[in-house]
Amino acid sequence: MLRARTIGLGIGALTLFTAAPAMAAEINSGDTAWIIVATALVLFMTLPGLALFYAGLVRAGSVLSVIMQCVMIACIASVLWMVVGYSLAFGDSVGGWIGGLDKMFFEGVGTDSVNGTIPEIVFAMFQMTFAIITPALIVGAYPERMKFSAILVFSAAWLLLVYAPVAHWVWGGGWMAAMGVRDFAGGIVVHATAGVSALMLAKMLGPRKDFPNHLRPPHNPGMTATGAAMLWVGWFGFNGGSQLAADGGAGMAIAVTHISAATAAITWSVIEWVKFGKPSLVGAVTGVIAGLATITPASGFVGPIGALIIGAAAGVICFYLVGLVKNRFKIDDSLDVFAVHGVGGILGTLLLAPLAAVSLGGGGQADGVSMMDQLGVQALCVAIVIVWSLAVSYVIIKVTQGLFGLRVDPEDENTGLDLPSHGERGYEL
Amino acid sequence: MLRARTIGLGIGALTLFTAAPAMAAEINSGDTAWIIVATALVLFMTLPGLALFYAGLVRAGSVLSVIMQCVMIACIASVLWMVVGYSLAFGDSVGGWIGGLDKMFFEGVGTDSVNGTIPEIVFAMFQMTFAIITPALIVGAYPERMKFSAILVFSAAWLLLVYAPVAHWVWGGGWMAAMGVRDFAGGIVVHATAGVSALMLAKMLGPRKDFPNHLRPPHNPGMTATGAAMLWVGWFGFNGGSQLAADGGAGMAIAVTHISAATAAITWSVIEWVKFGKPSLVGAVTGVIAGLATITPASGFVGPIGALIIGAAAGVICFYLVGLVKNRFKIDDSLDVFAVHGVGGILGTLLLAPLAAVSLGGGGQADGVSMMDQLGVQALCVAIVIVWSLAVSYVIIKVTQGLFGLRVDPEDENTGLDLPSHGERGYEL
Amino acid sequence: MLRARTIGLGIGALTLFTAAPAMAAEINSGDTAWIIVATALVLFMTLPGLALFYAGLVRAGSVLSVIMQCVMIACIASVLWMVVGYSLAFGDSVGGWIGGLDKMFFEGVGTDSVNGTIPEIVFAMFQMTFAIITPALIVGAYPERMKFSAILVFSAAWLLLVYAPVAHWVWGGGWMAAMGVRDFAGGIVVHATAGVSALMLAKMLGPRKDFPNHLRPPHNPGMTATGAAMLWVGWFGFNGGSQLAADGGAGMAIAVTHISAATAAITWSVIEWVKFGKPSLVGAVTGVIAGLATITPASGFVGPIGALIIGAAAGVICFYLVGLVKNRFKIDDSLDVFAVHGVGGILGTLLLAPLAAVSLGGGGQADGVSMMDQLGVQALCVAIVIVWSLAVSYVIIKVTQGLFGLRVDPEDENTGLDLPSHGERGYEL
Amino acid sequence: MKMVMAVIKPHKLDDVREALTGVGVAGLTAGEVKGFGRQRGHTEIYRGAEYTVSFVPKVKIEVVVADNQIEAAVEAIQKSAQSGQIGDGKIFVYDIASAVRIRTGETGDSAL
Amino acid sequence: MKMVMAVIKPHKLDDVREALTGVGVAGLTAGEVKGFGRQRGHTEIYRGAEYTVSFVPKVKIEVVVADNQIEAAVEAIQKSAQSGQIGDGKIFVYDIASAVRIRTGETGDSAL
Amino acid sequence: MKMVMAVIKPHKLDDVREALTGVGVAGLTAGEVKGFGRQRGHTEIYRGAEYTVSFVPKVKIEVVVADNQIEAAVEAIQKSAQSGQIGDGKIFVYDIASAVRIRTGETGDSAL
Ligand SMILES: Nc1ncnc2c1ncn2[C@@H]1O[C@H](COP(=O)(O)OP(=O)(O)O)[C@@H](O)[C@H]1O
Ligand SMILES: Nc1ncnc2c1ncn2[C@@H]1O[C@H](COP(=O)(O)OP(=O)(O)O)[C@@H](O)[C@H]1O
Ligand SMILES: Nc1ncnc2c1ncn2[C@@H]1O[C@H](COP(=O)(O)OP(=O)(O)O)[C@@H](O)[C@H]1O
Repeated sequence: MLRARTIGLGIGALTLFTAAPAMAAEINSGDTAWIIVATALVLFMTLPGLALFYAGLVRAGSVLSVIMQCVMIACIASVLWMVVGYSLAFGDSVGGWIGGLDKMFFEGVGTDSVNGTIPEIVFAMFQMTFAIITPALIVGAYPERMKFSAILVFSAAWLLLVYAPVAHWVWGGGWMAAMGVRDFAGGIVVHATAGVSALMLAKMLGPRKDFPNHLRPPHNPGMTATGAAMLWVGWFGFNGGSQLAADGGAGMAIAVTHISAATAAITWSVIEWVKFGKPSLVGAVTGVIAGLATITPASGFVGPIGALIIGAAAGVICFYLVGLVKNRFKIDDSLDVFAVHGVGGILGTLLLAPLAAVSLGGGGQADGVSMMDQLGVQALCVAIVIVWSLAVSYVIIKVTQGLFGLRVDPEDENTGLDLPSHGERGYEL
Repeated sequence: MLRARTIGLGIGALTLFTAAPAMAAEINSGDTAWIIVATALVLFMTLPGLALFYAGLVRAGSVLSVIMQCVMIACIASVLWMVVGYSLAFGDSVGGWIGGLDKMFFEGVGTDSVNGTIPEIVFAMFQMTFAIITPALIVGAYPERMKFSAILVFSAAWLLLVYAPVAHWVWGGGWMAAMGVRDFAGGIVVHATAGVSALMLAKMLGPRKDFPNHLRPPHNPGMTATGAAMLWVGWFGFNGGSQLAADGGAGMAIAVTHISAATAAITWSVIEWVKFGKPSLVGAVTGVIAGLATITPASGFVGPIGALIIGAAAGVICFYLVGLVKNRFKIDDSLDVFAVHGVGGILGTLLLAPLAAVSLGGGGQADGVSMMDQLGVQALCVAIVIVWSLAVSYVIIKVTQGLFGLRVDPEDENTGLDLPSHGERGYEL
Repeated sequence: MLRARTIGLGIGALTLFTAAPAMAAEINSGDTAWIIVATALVLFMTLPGLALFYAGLVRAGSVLSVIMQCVMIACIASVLWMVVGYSLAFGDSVGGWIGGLDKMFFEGVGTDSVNGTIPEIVFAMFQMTFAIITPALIVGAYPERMKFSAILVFSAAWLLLVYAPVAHWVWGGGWMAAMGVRDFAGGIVVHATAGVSALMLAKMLGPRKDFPNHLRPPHNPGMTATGAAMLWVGWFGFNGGSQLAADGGAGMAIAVTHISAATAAITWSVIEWVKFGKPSLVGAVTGVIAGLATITPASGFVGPIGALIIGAAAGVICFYLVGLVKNRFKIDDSLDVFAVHGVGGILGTLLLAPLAAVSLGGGGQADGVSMMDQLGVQALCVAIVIVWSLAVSYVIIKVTQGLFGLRVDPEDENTGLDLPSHGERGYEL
Repeated sequence: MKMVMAVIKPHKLDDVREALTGVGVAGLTAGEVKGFGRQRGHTEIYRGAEYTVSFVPKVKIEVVVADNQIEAAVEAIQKSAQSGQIGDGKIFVYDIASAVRIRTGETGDSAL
Repeated sequence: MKMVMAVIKPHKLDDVREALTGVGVAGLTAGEVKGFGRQRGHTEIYRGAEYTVSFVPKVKIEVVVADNQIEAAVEAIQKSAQSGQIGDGKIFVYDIASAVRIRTGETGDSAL
Repeated sequence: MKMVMAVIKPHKLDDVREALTGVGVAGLTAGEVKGFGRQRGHTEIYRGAEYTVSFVPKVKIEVVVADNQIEAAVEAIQKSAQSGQIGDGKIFVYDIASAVRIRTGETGDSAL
């Protein structure tokens, strides 16, 4: 219990030690085995998981462009993370605001450096897969119309200017960690940052030509479901791996993750069944992703009953937000990054405070912290991160626009981006 | 050797302890790491593995309906398992017949509860993935013609009334475990129950309109092969994970699993080559699945040579059973759930008695049990489970039929189920 | 550090012990968990990874034939490996040239045999997955035109006559290991052997009818990218698993593997962007594979900066080799097995000598060995293996040709191989 | 010589083919098309909204027959493709000036 | 009765359908085709080389209209399918001898 | 003006296109179809049983040519599509009443 509780505070707490000089702790081979595999699982979430999830939702003529965007963002984020991103997030803190440059090029992260009970290089790689998927999530905001060069520049800048600082604040021993914010696997750091930035980018980029009336349905929902299933499986690594150990805490994290996903999918399907007379596959798997995104920050703090509640809330709220963004805000956040990830991440970040209650099977609040206190910290931190993400994204987008322009030629938008942007076609059957 | 042997008795033996108050045993991080990953692997078997395997075999107009059935069964089974299924299977035994309600909502399964050398929550989640895939296997019996509502009701009832009791009898410390039945990873509990229930449901539902003469070939054998490959990889978790430890026993389980799969595929292909002049891909991967299903109950007891024999037997016998069910019995068990899984599971359950022989590289019989004794126990238990599954399935189907009706509108059957049942189409290329 | 360094010598060093009588070492459950999972990951690389990667590149009418070739090669290699291949590679060495027959049918490889800190059966299965993927790589040399029977005979003979001996020389305690050659995860054993044999086979088989002018573009680049992503994830098991332990060495191996893949993909894409005005998805993922193949031999010896250099070199050199083989040599190595795997493997084998430098973050040279000495050993060994692979492949192909003929009927080549060779079609949409 | 072109419901293709061979037609060509007509399209669900898809999947058949076969062919198609429900499709007939069998170069009715 | 067959750019299909219904056309049939013409194909990239693909994706529409509708129909298509750029496509018109509605057996203009 | 419609073996498409441009034809439209004729279908294997598939994949080409080009076009297709084996396909010719180039509104032979 003791161990699980301590570590149950999540990466946030653990990485406080990371920043400190390596402790005498010894590497545990079981924990290491699990986090290496979790790293592979989170990479699998982006490639091919997220790539297929998104690619199935667009028109056939743009299927490859979406996959290509995910692949290239993954490559660039990987190299940037190694060169400087990891150091900005997890290097020696400069006043709680940003990590120093001491870990650039993984300097000092050798085969014998230790983080908790695992090699630091394993921790750094695990974190790298988070740095890959977060900008890749935003791909859903701009498919079928954004210039490839602009996408890459935006993603690279965003990783260093939005993601890395927020990761430092919350997980890297920064000022939000010091305030006691709880974000087990990335409700704030991953989903809120990506979700609200996606909304900003979609707004500034403008809608697809046919939005919202003549939209074509997803060209390959089976591909989308395949990607969603891979995301589901990979999420065991995302949330379970954030425990940084192979123990009961990791087990509970995958349990609540799974239960939330299943519950949200059922909820979403029931709403569709009532509303349209039948439930759709794309709806069900969108529910799965909403449930997964929403439990993410909470997955180290709540129990199975909390997971049921979070899953149901995710299903209902994300469902209605999808419609709201499209029909009320008239923003073409094409694959609903904000409504599903952004809203889910924010929701879970807030709900974890009440649902950590021991009476609901949760792990309880941190010592000496009341539920309302925790909720206040959660709300404050998530609000600040939203503002930060919107503001910095705005600046990055404006600069990118000035340098490269954001949109492709309208004729290319008609054809689909595969041929004009990548010289390939998706299907030659 | 000692450790491997003891645990080599499989889940059946181990879970005897589960029912008892938590022992002073300590959590082993390596074992825990492996079983968490095995849990992810078995989830991966259903989503997307089984979903793709089945979806590629139907017509293009029903591809999404099959995936949707797998997704929703997974979601419902997950929630039901957490709410009550796990408790029925692994709660305090009520006279060996059924588990009590003490573990409902994973009550008492916290981060610090232990099962053997792993956290009980990890054991419960590992078992959940079995509870997901077993009703999902039955999807192969009724594609392209069964009402979605009826499918969900049948699957939910079946999980609680067929699967959970049998799991309790064999693995949950129930009366079959007490008799010494051997079922390492689910020949009886998973494959026999699902296989014979599928046959019953296919019979009661009636054949597809064009059965057996105007059947359309699989719309996407590459999708089927992709799913089969995922099932193969995931099966390492299914059988290897059933060792509940990362040791030589788990290693041997994956070895025999793999060898049986490969041998059965070769056997099936040779038969086709001789009979039709060429071997097909769908045939080869069906052989893979037959080999995997058949080794499942035996995978903790036999050695590499036993695996060769089991694989060859699976290839031959399942091949002929497919034809028998279709042409002789005239039952449209559309994707051959009975011939492949049911027959495979039963076959392996029986063969494990002779093939456990030490002379064949097996682990030998249990102390003081002769081969013939073991064979008798195996045959008796599998027979009882067949009768139970058929009888209870019959009742569930009748009730479902009364409440909802079983079949879709004939016109919808012509179109394929994607549009009428889910408002989507599979391919818009 | 000590442990990581010792094991950092790779399988080559470790398996010296394997050949010796089992040491008193104890099984470590964390190491075992990792290597079981790595085994699953490497199987996943071939099925479905490599199968999809290759199948997407051919015409729609041959998609299934490529998958079928991968499946059947996997099955046959698995059985052969268990029957005799493992023994030839890792049995008691006969003078350093070949393993003895003492481990046929996994004789003596029980649940309690140990190799280092893991059960020997786990080691044998891990190695089996390498024996599966290596002949399967060659599938890329001959798609759309080679007889299925000839493929199977060639692959089986090649496994035993080319792969098993070379594996023995380098990893099985053979004479190259004694010379101190370094090949962490298979630059020589896997990629060089397969790559040059592919070139020989492509040359002897002759080009596809439309080569090189009327080639059809890949029928499904999204399938190819999906397969590439699976190869990428699985490669964590390939290279990270070759450490045979869950420690910092394994962590560093996956780090450099990942960085090389990302860097090579970026490099390839930049070349295309400059040359054609846009980067393609197939190009990007071909870069990924080139980066992965090239780092493979080096992944236990170099650090992150070495990985950047290897990745960039892989991107540039493999890119130009693809064109060279096609346009200068006029050899229809259809899916570029030689240019990507062969060249990559050779390149990495040579580069690891300078890049192991401690100043570049590498692990340094072996005790008492200078960089130039190591480079000499590397060059000599890789040269000998190239000659061996070419010569033995030549003989196998000639014999196969005499027995079965190599090419299918020209009319079948027009149609695509799915129907004539396997009685199936890939898509019925 | 006349071309009979018909647009039918996809699952009727095999019935139509059998009916046509029944009246002595030796060959035909079929293709997938999308139809728009009285039978309105359907709605599809996508993330909480319904979209109207105007086109319905249909199969188009083209059969060239000798002048004396034309009535039998049209009747065969009409009977076998009929389900009585909206969207059963159309048959159009038009003149063919000449026909060639590519393999042999035969022309006229003997090319069919 | 006349058949109006047009080859157009794929993304113009909905506009053309609307234009046709605007002039009273009740039904049409569309299918995917590949066109070769003045609008040359494109190059595709494959592993360091460029390949020329001669065909461009197009949509073919077939509409049978009564003789008095023919001009309106052709004009509707021409206007709605036009982008002014090469590759906009063609309209061909030819005679239809007879038409049958499969569902009812109606013939002539009332079959449309 | 005449329409030349041909059904050919799929892998002959490029040869036919080249032959047609060789005789001065500037454009054509092609599509995938399934053919039924003397060349019987094939059997497919599915889990221990064989099924007969009646249709064979074919490509349909449509080329509208000026009246004076018709013979050259038919001959070009016939020669280039011929393999001499059953299933090589058919060429059908019929009248086109008028043609329009959508981009410019040109009509008649200059629309081609
Ligand atoms: N005027 C037309 N020209 C070409 N095709 C037509 C025409 N009218 C209908 N069709 C085709 O016939 C199909 C059936 O027509 P529809 O009006 O839906 O039903 P019905 O024939 O029973 O009245 C349509 O989907 C379309 O493909
Ligand atoms: N002679 C023809 N016969 C049949 N189809 C043609 C013919 N010429 C052109 N087409 C079709 O019309 C399309 C557009 O023609 P193209 O010459 O590219 O442009 P435009 O019509 O603007 O001059 C072609 O892609 C082809 O499908
Ligand atoms: N009467 C017909 N009407 C329309 N298409 C036909 C007709 N007869 C044959 N075809 C088409 O021509 C193709 C080749 O015809 P087939 O009889 O197989 O060979 P061949 O032309 O060599 O005698 C068929 O697959 C079909 O698509």
